[in-house]
Amino acid sequence: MNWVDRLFEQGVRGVAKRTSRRGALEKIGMMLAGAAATFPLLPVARSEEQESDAAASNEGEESGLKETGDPLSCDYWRYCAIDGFLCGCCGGSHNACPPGSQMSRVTWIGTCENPADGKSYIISYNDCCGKSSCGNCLCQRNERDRPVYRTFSANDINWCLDTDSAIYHCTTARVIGIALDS
Amino acid sequence: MNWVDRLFEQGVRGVAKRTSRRGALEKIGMMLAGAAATFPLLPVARSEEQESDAAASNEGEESGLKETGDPLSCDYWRYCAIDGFLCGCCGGSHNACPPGSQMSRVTWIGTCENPADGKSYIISYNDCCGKSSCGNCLCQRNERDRPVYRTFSANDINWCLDTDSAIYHCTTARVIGIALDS
Amino acid sequence: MKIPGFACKSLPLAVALVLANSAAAQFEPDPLGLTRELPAVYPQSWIIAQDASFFHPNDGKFIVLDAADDSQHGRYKGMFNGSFVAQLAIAESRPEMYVVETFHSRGHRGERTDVLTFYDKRSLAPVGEVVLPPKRALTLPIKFSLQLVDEERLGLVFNLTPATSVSVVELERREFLGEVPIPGCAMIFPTGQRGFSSLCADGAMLTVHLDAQGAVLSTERSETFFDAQADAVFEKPAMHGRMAHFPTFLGNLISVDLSGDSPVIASPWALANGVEGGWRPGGVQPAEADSAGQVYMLMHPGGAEGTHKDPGSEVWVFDPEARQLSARIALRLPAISIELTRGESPLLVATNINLNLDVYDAGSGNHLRTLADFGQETPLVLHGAR
Amino acid sequence: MKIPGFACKSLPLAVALVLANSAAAQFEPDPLGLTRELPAVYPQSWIIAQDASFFHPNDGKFIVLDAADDSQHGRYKGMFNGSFVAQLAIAESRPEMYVVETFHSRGHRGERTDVLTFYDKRSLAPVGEVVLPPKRALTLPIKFSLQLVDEERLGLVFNLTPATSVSVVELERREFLGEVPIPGCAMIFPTGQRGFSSLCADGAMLTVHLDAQGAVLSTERSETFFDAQADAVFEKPAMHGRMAHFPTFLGNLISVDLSGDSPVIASPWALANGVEGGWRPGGVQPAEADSAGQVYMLMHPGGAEGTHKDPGSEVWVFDPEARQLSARIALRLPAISIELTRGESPLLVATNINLNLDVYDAGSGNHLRTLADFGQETPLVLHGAR
Repeated sequence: MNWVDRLFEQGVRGVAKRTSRRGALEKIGMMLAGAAATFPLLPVARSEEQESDAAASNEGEESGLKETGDPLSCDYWRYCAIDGFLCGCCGGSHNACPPGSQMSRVTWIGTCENPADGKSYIISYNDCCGKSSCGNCLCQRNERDRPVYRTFSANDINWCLDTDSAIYHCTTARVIGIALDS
Repeated sequence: MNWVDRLFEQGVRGVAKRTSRRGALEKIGMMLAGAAATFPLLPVARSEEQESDAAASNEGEESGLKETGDPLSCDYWRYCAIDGFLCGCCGGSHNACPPGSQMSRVTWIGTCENPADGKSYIISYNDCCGKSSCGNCLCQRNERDRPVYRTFSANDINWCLDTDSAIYHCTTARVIGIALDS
Repeated sequence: MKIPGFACKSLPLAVALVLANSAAAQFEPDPLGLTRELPAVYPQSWIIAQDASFFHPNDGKFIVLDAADDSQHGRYKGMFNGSFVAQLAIAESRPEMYVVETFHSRGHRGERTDVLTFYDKRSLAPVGEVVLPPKRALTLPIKFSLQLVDEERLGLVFNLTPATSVSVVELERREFLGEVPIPGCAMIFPTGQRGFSSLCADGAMLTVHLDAQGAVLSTERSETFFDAQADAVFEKPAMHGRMAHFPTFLGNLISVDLSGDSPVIASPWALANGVEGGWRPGGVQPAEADSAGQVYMLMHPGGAEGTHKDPGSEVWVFDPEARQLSARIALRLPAISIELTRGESPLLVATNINLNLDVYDAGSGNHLRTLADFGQETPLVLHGAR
Repeated sequence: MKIPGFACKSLPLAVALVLANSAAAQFEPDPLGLTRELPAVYPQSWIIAQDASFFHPNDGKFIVLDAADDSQHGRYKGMFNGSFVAQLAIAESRPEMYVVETFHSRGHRGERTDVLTFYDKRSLAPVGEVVLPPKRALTLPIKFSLQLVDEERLGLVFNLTPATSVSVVELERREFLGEVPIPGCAMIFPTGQRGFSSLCADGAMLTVHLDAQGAVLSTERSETFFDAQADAVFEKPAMHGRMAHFPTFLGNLISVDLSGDSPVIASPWALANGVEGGWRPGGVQPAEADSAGQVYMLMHPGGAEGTHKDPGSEVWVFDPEARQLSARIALRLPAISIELTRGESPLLVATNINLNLDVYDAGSGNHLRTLADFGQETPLVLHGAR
């Protein structure tokens, strides 16, 4: 069990508690170690991908990817290296920003194994920016997180860098490719 | 017992608890009803009183006023109509601002009975301004508080109005006269 | 100041992996840049919780919630900020909301700027702003500090310096028009076509009518109808259309019809007439009306001087025309603020003393659910969305 | 836009009462405008808790506390703000502190401005500022994002856009001097007289020396001395003078002497050599040194990939010269950050998982007190005051 979970088990801070069996972490206290949500460098993403104009449509349901698990739970496979508020708890989804926030296009990427097919996928953790902390479903998983000098894999950095505002709101987890070593 | 006290008795929010027998209210939740600290109009105060240059000196100890009670407790007699964070818990005192904050000179006044001599005194509740909420010892007592149209006795108003910044930090309670009707 | 000999360091290996594989992938990568939108007209069950964030007031929030949704994430629709005890007004005739807020150039210090910010209901994004004189009243949230008149063409902002006045904003052209002094009076209660009334310290009501450019056409002062010392009226009436129902500290109700040019002030009547226990209204937002005109009031027993902000343990429902108590709802937890959702079967939403929102069926009084953990700090006031 | 016929309303009656009586009063009214001050040099037992206010980050706070004071109010000395994950540096040679912080013209939107703010230790008031390129690294608090060199004449600010560089500020004239790129490297570890070193992604250390105007005099790259993939060094060494003790994820310690022009990098040694249980360092601020040069480290058992930010259940004390574990302190509650106060009998202060501060006697390991309820939200990093 993660220490963040233990913190909540102890119930030491009244407002900080699990709110459902989803295990989505809620509110205060859990960002104790790491948290600004954020993620290493993939400037390439900006040019390689088409930006969608569609709002709240085509959020990955028909992508052909085998899926399992709950995108509103910190346990969800795509979040293996996330550190921030889950956008799905903030009016967005695991791959869409909440209304009025702006998605960063330069991002950090992680590599997570999809239990549905046993393959490892490249995940782009795009921050949503321009509103203050969503405050819901803080999720921190430090697998393969590295210090800030390893910029492209440090989850202590706020990646609201190419957005109109530097203020961090929440984080998405977009599948953008298959990892070679899977 | 005040409802704010009841809230803490219930211990409903973990971070919101009494921390000592002083009964000084701590942290979140207690400003539920009313709180911005502040108080009706005494523009006259600006011209009638000398501003002291002394810092942290002559904080009333030798004023000749008979005193009783604890200025760090919400029960303290001068706070009969206060609504805000007690400056004594914020690095100041009941009549001095914390370091780096600025005292408002236009203030609201209350009338409180001093149990040490049974007389009623006029209290000037000067806000200290220019830093964000102190967050300690929130104290709300609504005796003779009136709605905002009764500006000079409404404790929902922030009186950081003649200060360099409008941001409220904490509140003092200065004795400035004896009430005629006492 | 270049350092000679420094080349661009290698990109992370993972990037190379992505590029090498995405073409061959058996699936579509997730699209980039998706942002959710909301409907232009909010469903009847939605509310907006105004979180003044009293411990971090530069980071106030307006949180859009569906009070009818049992799912923790499903009920959270979005959020927009409001800086330093902001106030909110929601238009009905266009998909806009207005936030009056205060900034300093260096967060908590430096130059003060007051702004009326325009939000699009669909995008929850700021779509415009009007800079105001830096005079807006900095108080705990009171709905009647920001109101819309003239079929939502004019926005009115209550100022307190401590001199009181009203700033007038043209909402379609997004333009500051001017300032109307209201000495000795406070708050904004829309009146007639293009006017407003204010409550005055001497127990009278001041009514001001404007022209389309925001200039004063006429002013009128009512007879004194209450005594602020002996039995103050709350500056927070339950509004049903242009009918304002003002509770008083001692537990009377004074209904004022503001539909015409001059307020028509009815005689007071006692809310708790015939009920034992010293029940009085109280709280931060103690009174609201539903779409049918029923008045809901947070009530606490044992009322005395200074209890007018105590949380209510019950909500009493009144028929203001019949001057009758029609129902009493025992709350699950005492509450400091209430709101009703729109429509024929309204929900009663109450900010309880844990600073969570309890949702009741307004008709039966049954507790339906509690909205907790939605990122709030101090959600002091609730707004029925529309 | 004057309303004709409006006279200035009467002053409140109470004011008249005050004026009538103050002359006849048997006591001196409380003076107006008193503001407390702090000493120019802070006592050894004081610390500054850096509250990033992660849930309301525009309202970050630096809270000055006396860790030796058992009284709730007596220990709270004052507070100054830091906007959006600010960083702090404290001068020793003059009574100043420096905060690098970020503002937007409309709170959470609008133009971004990065500023180095100068605070007077005595008044806790801002006494100056230098506007910086809006590039400073926005990360969770790391002490080595803002450092002082050249006998505290130059302030260095770590930038990340994501390209990395260092902004140079002259602190006496309060002037921005320029920017030094450090591609592929990060953080600022003061080196020699007027230089700094950074850790690089490839496992080397970059050292840059400046002239008095902040221009680059020389740069030097060390041999690769660690593998960021296999056993990364924390970018948060325990500093004792110019000696930097870097823990690694797997539990080694690498000491680097930065007193000369070139870093002298010692060989790594295993912290938990001979101790069962898979103990590793971890936390937000896992390692600090006391005035005597002893190194304190937050340690957790059962270390594995991804546990490097887990709270520590013990603090281990090392003699880095002898390369020996000299004591183990079992914490009352697991902690995420530690700091030592100055002097011969230091206090060990630890941010525990309740986000309160536990104070221990660093020598005996005895728990002395807990600092709770000091207005904090997320006090992630602690600074020994001076």
